[in-house]
Amino acid sequence: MASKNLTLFNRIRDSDIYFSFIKSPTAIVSTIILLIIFFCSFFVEFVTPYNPFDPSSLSLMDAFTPPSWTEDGLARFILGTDGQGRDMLATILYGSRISLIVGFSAVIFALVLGVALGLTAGYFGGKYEMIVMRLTDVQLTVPSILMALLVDGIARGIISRELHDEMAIYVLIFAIGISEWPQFARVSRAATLVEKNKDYVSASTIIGVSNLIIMFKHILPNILRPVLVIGTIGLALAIIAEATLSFLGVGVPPTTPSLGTLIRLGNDFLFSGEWWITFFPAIFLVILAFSINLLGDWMRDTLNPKLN
Amino acid sequence: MKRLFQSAMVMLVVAFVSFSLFNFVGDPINNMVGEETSDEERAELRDTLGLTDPIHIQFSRFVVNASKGEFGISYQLRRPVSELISERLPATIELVLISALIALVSGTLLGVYTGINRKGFLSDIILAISLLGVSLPTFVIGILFIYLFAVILGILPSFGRGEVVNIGFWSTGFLTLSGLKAIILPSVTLSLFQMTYIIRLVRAEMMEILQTDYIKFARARGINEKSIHYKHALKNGLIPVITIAGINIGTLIAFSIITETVFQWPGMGFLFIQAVQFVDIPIMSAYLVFIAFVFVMINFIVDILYYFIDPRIRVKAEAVSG
Amino acid sequence: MKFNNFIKILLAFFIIFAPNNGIAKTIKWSMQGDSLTLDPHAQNEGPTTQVSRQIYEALVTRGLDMSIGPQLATKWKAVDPNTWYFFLRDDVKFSNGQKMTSEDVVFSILRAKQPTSDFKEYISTISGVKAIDDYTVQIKTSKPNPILLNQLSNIFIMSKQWSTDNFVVAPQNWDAGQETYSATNAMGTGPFKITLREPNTKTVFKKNNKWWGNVEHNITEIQLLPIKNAATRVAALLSGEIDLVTDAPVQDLNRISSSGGHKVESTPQMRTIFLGMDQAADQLRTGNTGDNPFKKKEVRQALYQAIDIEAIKKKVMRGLSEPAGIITFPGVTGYTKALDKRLPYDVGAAKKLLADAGYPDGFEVELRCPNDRYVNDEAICTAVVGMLGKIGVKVNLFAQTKSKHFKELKDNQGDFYMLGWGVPTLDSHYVFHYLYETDASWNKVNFSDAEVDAAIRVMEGEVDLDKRNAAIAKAWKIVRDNIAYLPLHHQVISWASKLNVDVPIRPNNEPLFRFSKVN
Amino acid sequence: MSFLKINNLSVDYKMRRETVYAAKNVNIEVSKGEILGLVGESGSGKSTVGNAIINLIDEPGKVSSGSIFLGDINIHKDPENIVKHRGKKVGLIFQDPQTSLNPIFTIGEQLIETIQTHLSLNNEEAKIKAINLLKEVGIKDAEKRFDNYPHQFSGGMRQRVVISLALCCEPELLIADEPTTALDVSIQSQILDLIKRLTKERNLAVILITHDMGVISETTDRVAVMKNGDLVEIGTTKEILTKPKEIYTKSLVSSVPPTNKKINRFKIIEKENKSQKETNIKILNRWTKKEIINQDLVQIKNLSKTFDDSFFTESSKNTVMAVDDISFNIKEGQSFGLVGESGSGKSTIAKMIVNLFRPSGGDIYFDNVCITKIKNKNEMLKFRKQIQMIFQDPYSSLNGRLKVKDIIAEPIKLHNPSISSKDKDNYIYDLLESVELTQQSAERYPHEFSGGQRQRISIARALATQPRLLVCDEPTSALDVSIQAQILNLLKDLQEQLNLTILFISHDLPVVRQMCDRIGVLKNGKLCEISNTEELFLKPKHDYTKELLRLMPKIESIYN
Repeated sequence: MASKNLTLFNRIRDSDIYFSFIKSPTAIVSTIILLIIFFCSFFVEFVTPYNPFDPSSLSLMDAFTPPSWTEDGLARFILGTDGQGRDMLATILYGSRISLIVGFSAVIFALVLGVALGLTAGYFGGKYEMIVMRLTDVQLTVPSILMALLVDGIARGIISRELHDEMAIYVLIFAIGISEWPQFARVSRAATLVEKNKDYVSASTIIGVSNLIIMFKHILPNILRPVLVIGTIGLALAIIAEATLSFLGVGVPPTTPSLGTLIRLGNDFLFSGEWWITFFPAIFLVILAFSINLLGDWMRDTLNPKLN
Repeated sequence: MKRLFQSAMVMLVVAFVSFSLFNFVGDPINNMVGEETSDEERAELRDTLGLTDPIHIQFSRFVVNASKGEFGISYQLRRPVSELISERLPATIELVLISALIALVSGTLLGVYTGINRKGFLSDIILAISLLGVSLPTFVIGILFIYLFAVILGILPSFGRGEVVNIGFWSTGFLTLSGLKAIILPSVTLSLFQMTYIIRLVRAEMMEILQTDYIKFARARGINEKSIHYKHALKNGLIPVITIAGINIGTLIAFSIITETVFQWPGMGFLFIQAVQFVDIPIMSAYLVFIAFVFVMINFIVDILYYFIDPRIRVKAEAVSG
Repeated sequence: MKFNNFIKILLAFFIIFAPNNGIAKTIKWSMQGDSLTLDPHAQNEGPTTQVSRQIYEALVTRGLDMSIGPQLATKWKAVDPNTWYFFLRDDVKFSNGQKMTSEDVVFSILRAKQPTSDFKEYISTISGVKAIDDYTVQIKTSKPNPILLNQLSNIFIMSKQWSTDNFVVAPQNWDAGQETYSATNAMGTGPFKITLREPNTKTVFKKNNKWWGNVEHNITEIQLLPIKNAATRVAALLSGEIDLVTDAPVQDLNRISSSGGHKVESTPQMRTIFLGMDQAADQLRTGNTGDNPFKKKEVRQALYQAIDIEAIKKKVMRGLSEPAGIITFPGVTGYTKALDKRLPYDVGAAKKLLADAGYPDGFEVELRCPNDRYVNDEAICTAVVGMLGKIGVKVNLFAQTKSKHFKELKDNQGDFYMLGWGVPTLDSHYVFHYLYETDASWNKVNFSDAEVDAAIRVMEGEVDLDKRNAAIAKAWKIVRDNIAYLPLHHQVISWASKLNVDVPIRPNNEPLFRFSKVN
Repeated sequence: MSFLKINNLSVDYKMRRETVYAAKNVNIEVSKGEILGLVGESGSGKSTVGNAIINLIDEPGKVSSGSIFLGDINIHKDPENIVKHRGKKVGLIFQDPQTSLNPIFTIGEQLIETIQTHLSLNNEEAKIKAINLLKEVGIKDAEKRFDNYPHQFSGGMRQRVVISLALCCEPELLIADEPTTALDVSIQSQILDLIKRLTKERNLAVILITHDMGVISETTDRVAVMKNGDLVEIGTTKEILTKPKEIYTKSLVSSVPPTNKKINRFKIIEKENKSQKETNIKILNRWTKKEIINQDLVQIKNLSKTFDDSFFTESSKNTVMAVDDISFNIKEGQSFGLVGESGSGKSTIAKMIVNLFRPSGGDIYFDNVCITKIKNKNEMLKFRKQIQMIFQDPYSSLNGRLKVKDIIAEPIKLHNPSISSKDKDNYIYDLLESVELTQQSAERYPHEFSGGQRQRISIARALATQPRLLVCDEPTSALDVSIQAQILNLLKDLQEQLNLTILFISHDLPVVRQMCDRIGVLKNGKLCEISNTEELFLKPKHDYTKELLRLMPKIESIYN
């Protein structure tokens, strides 16, 4: 066990990726920032004493407290409070958790769907491939935001309103995921077409390995690199898409605000001097997306897959 | 021909989706009448609207109407959708065209620059900014611009189209100073996100082309670097830009929803977002069909452009036809 | 060479089309919504009336001080409780130059009574209209109507000729989405006429040079530019693109008035914001207890006393609200300071009341709110959610756009909801008739009290003012003691404008541009 | 007096851990009218030297020292100035004509641009010159084809265009970097003849970079041998090929399969190689060795395969006959060679035999069972076990994500699911040792191995199912000649000991001669002739066979 770990560790340490990683300050910094954000968001209960979504713990009289370093700031609200007296930092972290959950789930959904379709399409070819690829074409015809809006609109129409609020987050994940899967399908199909013609696949076929095993044991690991790059960039896109939808008011309900919702709500206070209510969620969102993009960019350069 | 057929198929699929929207998302009758309408009246209305006909007849009627641009009456605004759309079409088209122009021209220029000067300081700056651009949601940029240019500096308008001039059915903001000023912030906001994409794509394309054998061979022949970059590499690099431009315009139309919301631009996106919030199905389905139509047209134009620009496709097509 | 030519052509276009703004006195006016239709009888709704008011006129009207005064009628008299005579001005011309006569008045009032009119119930007591001569009109009511003048102040007079010519004898059928000439065009006797109409984008009013009245304003043009998003609206005001905002967000008032170029005016609005609780249903639609806690007065009172209205005033309304004890406001007959006093904010008492009522652990319910109708409506609701949470009532907030909110409320979908009520007639009857009378159209709490219903009958028929006032006072006491609604506050509205723009603020939020000046 | 003088040229690449010398203190001289062959295996630095002359080295490589004289000018004195000499004084040809030309300009545009870069000619004059050049390099209808795009030319024609581009400004030095490697034998000889002719006519100094000793032998006057960046030996071609001094050169020369005779084994001279002895084949005891019975194991009857060409063109449904009515038999224990140029259908046949493709017509019988008609999966598996294949590209034939152990374990477990883990490991070790790899290799990943070693792993995997027929599709064409010799030796040993039947597919006639008992010659999907190896080489019947044999570069030609 120990030796196995060691070899894995050695493998990582010897790899080009690791070398390139420690040579790239941007990659390191963005990774650290992301780790901090992920940690704080997912363990927010332990990071901050406040729960902004327990209405009984809030006091409206705390509302509009500016950040602690300003004149009227209070030490207990580091980044100040919003119009309902919620601690901004806690609100942002809870919001970021929702954004991240939506982002990750949407990307995973898109990834699983896209890779499964792209892999099988590339592998089997023929009519099936044509249909899948036409489908991606049609899907790409509808840009992501529009697709998400449509899905949301339809969901509003067919799900009852009470259910809709509960379902909103799933609808959102589905909406964003469904608009991103063609990317994964295209990339994994293209990669599969390359891999499929490599001799190791032929070798396995000749040995008698079944198609399913060839696809998932042999081809899948080999097409993961470009898929991961797309996935990373897709994560940033999904988070931004979620924020945008929430900003437009068709995202998650305001009772469980994501970063986009927070920016939308805070936007009303942009001119009134309570800049922190919109500024901090916005800057947080930008830092989050920027870090993911930096990492994705570095991955793209390092793994250097041909994305198109 | 094949292309045309495919386009028609795409349109039909989209038409079917929007038709389904109409029929299966909520009861269209309920959406049209008040609660005090009696059941008899409802049945009568259902009959006159042809909602009792078999589904394929309804669908073909929908297609016929859609091709005439008729999508019924908006549930929310109580006006014919075709009228609403045609009223707001020019605003969106003008915004999208200007944005596409900004995104394509500056994106390509910067992309080529960074692709050629890979290690330069300026390139690094451009790339960092472009990455930031991808990370900044459009609405944040919009708010920032309004705050900076309209409120603090007071040099550019923050909303609307300014003065418009009607030329036939088309209302344009291009012919007045206020119209031109009004389009600056929304179009720049809208184009930024796309521009950063184009920068990165063109850069990657340029870098890849500069690695190819034919560029190396051109170098070996002593062709000067300028010609290599701007003639040999650029022309090859521009081929994918056409595709990008096509997708770009479509995406811009979609993203104009956000920009139009932030800048209160009286276009279709603004109409659409309100329709979504209100579940105003006629507008939603009309918008969907419209977008699909635009995309199909763009794809078609892109194909034609390819034919003219890429000799490999042109010669093949000629060989087949001749 | 080619490019130069292009520039030349472009410049030529500029010279031809560039608007000549030099001399004109223009007010650019913005608010959240736009007029829904220009047909003056198709929709009885705020912005729609605000727009129509500049173009159309009524027999009588409210002045700047909100008192009823003559407009198209110079004087009137009631010969018996059900018969009124109105004597018209003889110098009134429509903006197309045509003279206005009693025939137009009769036509317009009858038009407003047609099935497609949104005013048909509003003036349901009018049973007959007759032209006595060219400038005298007789109006008959089915029963004595003390507030007829109030009602008539909102019935705009159209030209019969114009309506006939343009096939708009009947009001536009709004609900069916009918397209009529009158919906996109307007032709009235008012001080302004509409020269451009782009719904939801831009409406241009020009001075009507044929107006009969004494011109007190100096405005040549008004542009209505609706901006849905509040922040954008404020930004547009601050950047100088807009001269007047008639629904300035309270949180931005400081910023606006400190800009150096703008001023803010506030006045109590004729509107009270309150929460309604369905007291009749056996089971809450969104509850978790299987019954309806709102049936118990203790529960309603507990909720009342759990709301810290001063905190809402200070933080949410920035001081711009008047906490309310009843759903009516100063200036309305029947209002008294004593009635308007609230029960004290007392969380302890509220918890006890709740426990006494049998809900020591509280209950769950959904609160429906509009998010674009009242000043900070959604924020008030959010605050209420937090406050009720402190006494154990778990409230789930559902905020949506006003049109859906009201429609669903009308469809009896709300357990617990926010509503605001104005009194355009400045008489308590209006409130009781709509909110408290058994099965009244907006009585969505299903309050029902025989004594109140009886008092309402008195209000409608009693011409003896003392008796009538006594009935009003009694009714108010009953509903207040019953805690039929949870009153929150009287809304204060604020208008913000450039320093050089003078548009007098009015409690009903309706600007009267004929009294406005641009310096 | 030599025209080109390379003095002490060093090129180094700064890598992440160390600096790699791609060339170290290389001294080469070339005179006008002379063709110098620069030979070496992959990674020897031969291309680096070629590129370094005009400073066309990719990042992060750098010329770190040395001088290069063209006549009297030290062109490396001022690196900026080298650009002026590119094309003007020095012409360069690359390996792959498919990618050397800019696809979106006509060849005329590319020619004129190059001409006008260096010579002050107007469009008309440049065009005349360009057309003359095209004629000179043997392009028919030069006036017409002047306006064609590169993709409208065949591979050989394209390489002619490339040569015309390299020569259009009359350079005095021509560097040809593997100019014929991507081309078929018949076209290769034409291009080489063209280069030889132009050398004479234009009195060029030529550096011909190649790995092919046959080409060296037939084309060059002098040879420089490189290894790992060092110049090992330089001398006249005859000297080097017949009396090499250095041990490396000796091993290189002896590894080249002779074209004129069949030898039993290749002599491996390289000193590092310790196991000269016959391979110890441990897996023998697991092998149920078949009696050698003089019987056909494989029978191919009227085999055909067509491909839909709609893949390439949109509308028209062209079909391409990749394999056209081919029949042959292979006897058990025999090794059968299929030779042909690219596009002759040889790989397609191989893929049909291993059941990767379904034939469009005809049947394949294995052990008297028609395997093309089997539908049942389990039935098929039985034959899968008996027919295995070795591929051309050692880099793509192993899944880089799996350890060697797992790669070899896959067929073992599939065909013997009940095997114990220990037995399986032992079997894997035995297989590895049989292909001369250590047991430790099992724990490593493919990227840690060289091309030759990977090919060994490939063989071990193929042997794991104990097949009777081994299909080898160009198993050594991607390998350096010395490695090729080792792999070929290994295959021979295995075949002998395990009594394997081998179908050996290659474009390389000398290799086929060494490996096979019988040979079939393919052209455009048709079988030209089949005969026993020696008969084919000594008394070819078919014209095409004769042509191939005539054009095949022969290392022995230097003796004549």
